[in-house]
Amino acid sequence: MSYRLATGGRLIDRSRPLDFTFNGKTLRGFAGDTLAAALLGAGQTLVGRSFKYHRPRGIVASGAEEPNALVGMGEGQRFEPNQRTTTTELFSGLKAVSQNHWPSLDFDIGAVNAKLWRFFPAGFYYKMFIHPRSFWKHVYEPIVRQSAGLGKAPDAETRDADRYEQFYAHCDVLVAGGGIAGLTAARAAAAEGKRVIVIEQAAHWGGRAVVDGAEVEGQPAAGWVEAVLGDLHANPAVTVLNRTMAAGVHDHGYVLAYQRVADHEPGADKPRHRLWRVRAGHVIAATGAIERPLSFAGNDLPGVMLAAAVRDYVVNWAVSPGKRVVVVTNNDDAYRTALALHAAGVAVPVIIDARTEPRGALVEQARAAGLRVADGMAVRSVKGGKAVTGVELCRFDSDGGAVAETIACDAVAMSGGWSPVVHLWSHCGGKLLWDEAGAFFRPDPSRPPLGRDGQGFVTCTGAANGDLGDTDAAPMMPVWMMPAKADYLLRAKMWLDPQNDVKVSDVQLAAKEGYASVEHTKRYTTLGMATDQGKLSNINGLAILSDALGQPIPQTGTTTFRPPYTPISLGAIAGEARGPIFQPLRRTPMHAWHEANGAHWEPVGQWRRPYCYPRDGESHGHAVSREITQVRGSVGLLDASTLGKLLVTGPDAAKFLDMLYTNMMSTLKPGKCRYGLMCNENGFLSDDGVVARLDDQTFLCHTTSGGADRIHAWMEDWLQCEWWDWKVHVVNLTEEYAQIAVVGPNARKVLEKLGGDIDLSKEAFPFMDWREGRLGKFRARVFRISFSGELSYEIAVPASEGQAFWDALMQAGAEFGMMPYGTEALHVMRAEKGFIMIGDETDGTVIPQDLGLDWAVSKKKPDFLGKRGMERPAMTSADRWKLVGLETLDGSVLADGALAPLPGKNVNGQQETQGRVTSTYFSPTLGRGIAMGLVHRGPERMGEVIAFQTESGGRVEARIVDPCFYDKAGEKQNV
Amino acid sequence: MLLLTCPCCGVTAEETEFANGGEAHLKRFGPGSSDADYEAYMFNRKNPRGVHFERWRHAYGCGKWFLMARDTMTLEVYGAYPAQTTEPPAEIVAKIKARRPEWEGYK
Amino acid sequence: MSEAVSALNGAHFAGLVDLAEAGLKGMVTLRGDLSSPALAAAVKAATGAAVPAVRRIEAGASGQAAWMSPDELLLITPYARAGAVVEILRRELAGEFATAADVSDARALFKIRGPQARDVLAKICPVDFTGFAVGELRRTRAAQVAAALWRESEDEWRLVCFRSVAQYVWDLLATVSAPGGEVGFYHR
Amino acid sequence: MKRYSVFAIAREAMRQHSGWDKAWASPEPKTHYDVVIVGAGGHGLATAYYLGKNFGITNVAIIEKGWLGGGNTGRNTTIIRSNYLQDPSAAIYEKARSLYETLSQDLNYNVMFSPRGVMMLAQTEHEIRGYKRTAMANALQGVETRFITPAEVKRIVPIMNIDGPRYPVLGALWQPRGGTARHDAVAWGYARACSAMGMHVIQNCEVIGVESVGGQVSAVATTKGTIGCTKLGIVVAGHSGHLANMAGFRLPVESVALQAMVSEPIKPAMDCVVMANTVHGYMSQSDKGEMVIGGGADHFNNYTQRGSWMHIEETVRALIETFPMLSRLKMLRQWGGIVDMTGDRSPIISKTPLGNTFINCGWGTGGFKAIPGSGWAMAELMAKGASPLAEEFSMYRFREGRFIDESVAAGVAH
Ligand SMILES: Cc1cc2nc3c(=O)[nH]c(=O)nc-3n(C[C@H](O)[C@H](O)[C@H](O)COP(=O)(O)OP(=O)(O)OC[C@H]3O[C@@H](n4cnc5c(N)ncnc54)[C@H](O)[C@@H]3O)c2cc1C
Ligand SMILES: NC(=O)c1ccc[n+]([C@@H]2O[C@H](COP(=O)([O-])OP(=O)(O)OC[C@H]3O[C@@H](n4cnc5c(N)ncnc54)[C@H](O)[C@@H]3O)[C@@H](O)[C@H]2O)c1
Ligand SMILES: Cc1cc2nc3c(=O)[nH]c(=O)nc-3n(C[C@H](O)[C@H](O)[C@H](O)COP(=O)(O)O)c2cc1C
Ligand SMILES: [Zn+2]
Repeated sequence: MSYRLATGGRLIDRSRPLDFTFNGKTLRGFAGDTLAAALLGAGQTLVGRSFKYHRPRGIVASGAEEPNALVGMGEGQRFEPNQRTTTTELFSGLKAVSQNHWPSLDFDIGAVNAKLWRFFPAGFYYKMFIHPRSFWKHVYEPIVRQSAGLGKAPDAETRDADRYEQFYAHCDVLVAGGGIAGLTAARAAAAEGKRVIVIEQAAHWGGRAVVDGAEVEGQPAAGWVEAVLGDLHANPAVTVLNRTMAAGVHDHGYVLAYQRVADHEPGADKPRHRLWRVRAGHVIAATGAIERPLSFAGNDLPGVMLAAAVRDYVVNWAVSPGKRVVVVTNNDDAYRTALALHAAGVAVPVIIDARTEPRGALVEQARAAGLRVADGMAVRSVKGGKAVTGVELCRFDSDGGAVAETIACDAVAMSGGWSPVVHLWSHCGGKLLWDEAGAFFRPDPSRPPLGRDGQGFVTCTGAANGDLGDTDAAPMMPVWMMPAKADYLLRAKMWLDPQNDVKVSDVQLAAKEGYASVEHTKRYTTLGMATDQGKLSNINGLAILSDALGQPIPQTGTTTFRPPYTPISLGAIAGEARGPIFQPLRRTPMHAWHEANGAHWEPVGQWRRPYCYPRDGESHGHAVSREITQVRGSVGLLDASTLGKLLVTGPDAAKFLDMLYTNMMSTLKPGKCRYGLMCNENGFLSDDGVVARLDDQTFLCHTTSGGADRIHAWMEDWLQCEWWDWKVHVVNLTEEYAQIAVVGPNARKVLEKLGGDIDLSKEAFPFMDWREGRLGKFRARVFRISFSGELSYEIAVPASEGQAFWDALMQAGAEFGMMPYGTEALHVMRAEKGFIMIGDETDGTVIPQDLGLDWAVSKKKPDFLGKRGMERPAMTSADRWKLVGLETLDGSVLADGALAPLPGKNVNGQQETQGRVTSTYFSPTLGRGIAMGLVHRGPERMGEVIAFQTESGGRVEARIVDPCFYDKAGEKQNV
Repeated sequence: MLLLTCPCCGVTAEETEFANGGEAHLKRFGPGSSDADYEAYMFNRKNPRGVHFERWRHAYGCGKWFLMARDTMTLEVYGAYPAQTTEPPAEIVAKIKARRPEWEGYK
Repeated sequence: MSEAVSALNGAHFAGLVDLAEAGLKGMVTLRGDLSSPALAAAVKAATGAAVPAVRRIEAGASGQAAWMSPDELLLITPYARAGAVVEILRRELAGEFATAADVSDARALFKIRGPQARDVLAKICPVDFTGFAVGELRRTRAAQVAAALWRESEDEWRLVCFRSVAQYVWDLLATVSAPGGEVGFYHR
Repeated sequence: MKRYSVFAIAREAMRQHSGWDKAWASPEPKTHYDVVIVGAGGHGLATAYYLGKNFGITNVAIIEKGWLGGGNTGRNTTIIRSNYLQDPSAAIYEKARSLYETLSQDLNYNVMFSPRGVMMLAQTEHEIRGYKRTAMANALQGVETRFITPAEVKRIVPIMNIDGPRYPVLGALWQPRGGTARHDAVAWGYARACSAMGMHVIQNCEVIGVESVGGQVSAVATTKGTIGCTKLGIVVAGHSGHLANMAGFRLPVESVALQAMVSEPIKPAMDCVVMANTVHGYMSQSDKGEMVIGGGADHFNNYTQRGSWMHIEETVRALIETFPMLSRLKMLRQWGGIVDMTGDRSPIISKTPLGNTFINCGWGTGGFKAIPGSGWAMAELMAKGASPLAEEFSMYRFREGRFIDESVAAGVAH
């Protein structure tokens, strides 16, 4: 069992014990511990269960590569599943629970899967559960789902208590990795006067060298690190960040760095994570190397750990994984672990070395220290259940049939060699070379990831570049399986991917079944798809695959390295954008008034517009009816500020608008307004609105609320890219004005009450004219236009005066019962008049002619945008569906989107149809349902009765009528 | 995440400040054009694997459109130039030729 | 006119930086040939400022002139003068192909003050602030909306956005300047 | 081909799984085939499969430049639904969905089709009307969908925040028999079945040229030599423009990167697929437990299989707003695929200007769900020269102005 050593531990502060809980049990660690170190120090070697077989799992590694030791952390608003204990800094009160077991970590029912392992080889799902058909969804899949998954889902109704943010930084050189290589690179770049950011994922600097007591430039690594860091900190052009991981290298030098600002001090008033979005001229990946496990039977038992991790625990945290630790290796580095354990007083009964007669300096040191080296030997099998009890040895070069010796121990430290961390090199397409001597992939300097100038923009250095620094070491010997000729039963107990339970036998089966591409093997077996993304398992797996296919490893190649390097919180990805600032909310100058006056909101793009203003106890439907009745009977106000207002001006403005609108704008007289349509080049309607000619060279074009920015960009596109010699300026004045529609028979009286210098009389200011002047004390531009069929003025005043103007209108209108109305009343009233609405009658497939708007499509103009498109056969066909009014015979309201079915079926067995409803409302004015729709040859069929679908699946009959239901003669608006 | 330099204002900014407008140097075919010309103008695209001439707008910056040559396989940017041109400038073509000898050229 | 109110009515907030909405400002969009002497004279007459170089803002006796685009300036004056500025420009540029439009009410202007200003702005703007000089201007993005910002003095910045998103930008700035979020990238 | 079953597993378990066959053969190419299909993605393989199954045409090679299923078929978010608005779309997607129902049995390969339901949230009035319109259309098209209330939404997906302050959920279009399938298994199952019919699935073989005689295709040049064919089917998704170029024509198609990501796995939290189009995000939970999340498409031509980061941010923001519990989950992996977008965002299954050459492309962000139906129609088109399901998806529809636009109303293309 693991335990805390009495002395040592370079990172812990024994004077600051910290209490934490694991599965409810209170344990004690020290300041400076990781959670993993604290668990091991407290003797907790069993920390979780594996994915598929629910096998007992212990801590394997000491850093980001850890596959097993994941826990649920925190509670309530701070609960987080799958937290990696090896990178979690201990704090007082930390609460952790183990995962993926029921009912308990020690006794897990799911572990029967492990007993049935023979029935669950790679890909077994694809071969099973095929019959009976419905069983997959209802019986098998629920079981598969329940037993898979790892951590518990956070509670759905609680909200994350933490905040997150992001930061944009720019630099010449970004150095990822704070080991000797990274610090050296940062120092060099800084010396050249570069702007440098150097980041280290861990809390501590120095990487491996400080643990291993190496010397750098003639001084102990720790001192060197401190000195270099001091210099870097002092340099204003250098930014030094620990607890910050380079998560992904993206195109053109964009690097995401994930800073864990406050994970180690939860509750602090700080952002929990900060996502750095760094734009770097060059990226130096000094990300070190990761040790590989060895594949021997039982290598997944709690207590079997990476040799360097064991060393980390001993040196950094004064924790030993056991009292008797067997070391097994194929290289010299693991001898450092043996020596470190020995120095700490831990028994190392044997160093099992697959090599015959290894002789490096470290080997000699170990021998000199009296440690036994069993060379040419292998671990045949690890004994134990939830903990290691011993190892069986056999000849490395055997099939493992004969057990040479059994050695009692409670932990195993293994090393299969090292693999450079080439992720950051690879994210953007950097290619790799196979290094025979080290048996690893390293960056191929001739094929780097290319930046925007076509040059390589990532460099690897140090161990990440394959420079492991052990110059006087004996050569390592590639070992992909132990013993070399292990039989099936052993291979079926050799774990490659301990989290996802992928074994050597699984990869071999995949190869046998033809899943020969490494990508197929990965997907068939799930090798490397777990939360550690195969940091430990991938190289071993593809070596096994290569062997099974009888091809060299480089021919097999690797799977694709994808960001992030280790998982990053979704909270950090969303950053500050949540709640009120999740998305911009656009507000008109009267927004606050609407809010205060009970508006029920409707999102319109990023705006929010009042749908209606329900009063106490009133339903939305009632409110809408009340608003309409008031407008039709007296007067009402609409906030129309969201409408687009584009100033189009210049000598060629008229010519330009003739190209943009389907109708003729050049003939419009100053002082007048005209309704216009815009189409895209396919001929489909894209926007509509009223154009006012301000003077000879100047037009004010109104667009729909959603259209303002789109149409502005559309205009600029044509002016800049097609007709660049035309003299036209466009200025977007949408937000300059608050625009208010004063609508109803009493509209004129209300405005006249305000006073001012505009003659509002019918004669002086006829329909479709506009005037500029003063209304009361307000500077106003008044348009006599109507979307409701009533006497109506739309008035633009400077936005800053919008609220005051609104107030003045409310006050002036009080005697007429003045009230605001919302978008729904607007819609119903326009439908009563048979006016189309972009987005209702149009949907991107409708041309003006479909809507009976032929009158607004110029026959005279030789060209306008959309004209060519409208000439295509499908557009001119007499069989198009065209706009009509629809009146149900029973007065009911037609359903939204209802179609008019025909008896027959088409070739694909679908019911034929002859029309559809585009807008449908209850009209309080007429006391019945009214609708508009597109009907096959509709206008030719006036008076005909056709049936439409109802919501409940029935049919209702409706008569085809003129779309104008109200005041067809226009007597109400032209007063 | 591209990093682009706007030739109109000189700002080098990330992709999020720009908007792409598709293939450059399309010749508009309006009323009176043949079906084939109109179809080609409206829909058919080179969509090349390799050198691509395209339109960009500095939407969150100076608002101007410009044209750019970029490689769709490597994302290398060969250069940007004004929108008010009907074919790529010679120096950009030369630069691409130098970088991509196998490129068949601008047609 | 006394009833005119700016988008946030001069709001204030103190966090990592001092935030203030600048209140009503006169702003005029001027489009035209920025290299023409007539335009230079008009800008001078309207604001006293020279035509700014690309991505610069110039101050004059009665206003500032900010470069927005190769054919566009934004002139900033006291609110009450905006109408007059438009008149001057129209008069001076009569016969030229140029456009002046009052946009005072279409925008909101924020002051961001303090040594950590760049550290706060860099949380929401994808801008390299190293070497960003006093008098320099950049149109960019503030999180999800368009904005223009310039450096008024060493520790003082201005940010303009559209009026409709003033509250959003305000909430955004206030959120990212909350204490505890010190970055120390620009300001150590 | 040895059949897969629980008994086969039991038998093999007793003999160390030594008796399994190769799922598919890896033959050397012959000099000529009746039909060559370029692209061993889902659509290419399904085309071949139905050529054999429905028309007895088995002298077929499926030529794949990489590993089969490694294109978009192997990297999509696996959403299967057929609640499309336009008749031609609803017809082919519903055909596909109904074939998915029995695909595991048909192929004797468990593709894990899981009709767990697909929910498309309505968060604006406009979306409500759009989805109601779709529901009405579906009722006549034989597609089972329903517009459901916010309360039903919450009952089906308890982890959703339906009262989001910004875009409260106002209802949803619900297709109870939409769902997901195991994407890789679809490609593998078809490949195995094709191989069993004697077809050649040729991997690591790139088509680099198309040869013709008298306006009719005669062969394809490949990295493994020239391979003759009587008929050619081009089914290469993002690379369609490139292949069309080889065959001498242009397509109304552009290739852009579309991204996806997965979270770390958690215990089951959500059983159905949710799509939220107003805020741009969609998500389901796989059987392994990870949240499978779809991101947005880039707006520029791109063949790198890497997309721009901002789309991931946009999607994650949207999903946290909809599912607040996601905030404390972690993103495990992100990736991209190259999707082929047409002018109206609907696919192309069509004859081409080159004789005896057919193209199936333009599935863009949403063709996984169509695989069986598309293969069925394409096979019919190639075998008989016409297919009712493919009729409206001709590449010539753009010229004529007969778009099949699914993005109208509140609909989405994928
Ligand atoms: C991120 C993402 C998410 C998606 N989500 C969904 C979803 O949820 N639901 C849905 O229905 N759809 C989705 N899609 C779309 C779906 O994946 C595709 O429409 C579908 O997989 C296309 O299948 P395919 O067979 O046509 O193409 P692919 O699977 O891409 O196959 C084409 C094959 O052609 C090969 N090829 C190309 N060029 C050559 C050549 N010259 N010679 C030989 N072979 C060649 C390629 O290597 C590839 O294997 C998504 C796509 C992506 C990228
Ligand atoms: N003997 C061996 O086999 C062996 C193996 C490896 C290293 N070494 C020794 O280690 C030293 C090599 O130094 P080095 O600096 O190249 O490697 P290193 O392992 O010492 O340092 C790499 C650093 O990068 C950090 N890192 C990794 N990925 C990161 C990411 N995505 N973002 C941020 N930080 C990240 C790690 O936490 C680590 O601190 C030498 O002393 C060498 O001799 C020896
Ligand atoms: C539905 C689905 C689920 C996935 N689940 C995982 C997963 O659990 N773990 C993982 O590492 N990758 C997962 N992936 C991503 C793949 O590893 C891979 O990134 C993707 O198929 C694209 O291939 P590439 O990255 O090799 O280019 C998943 C992909 C899909 C389409
Ligand atoms: Zn610019």
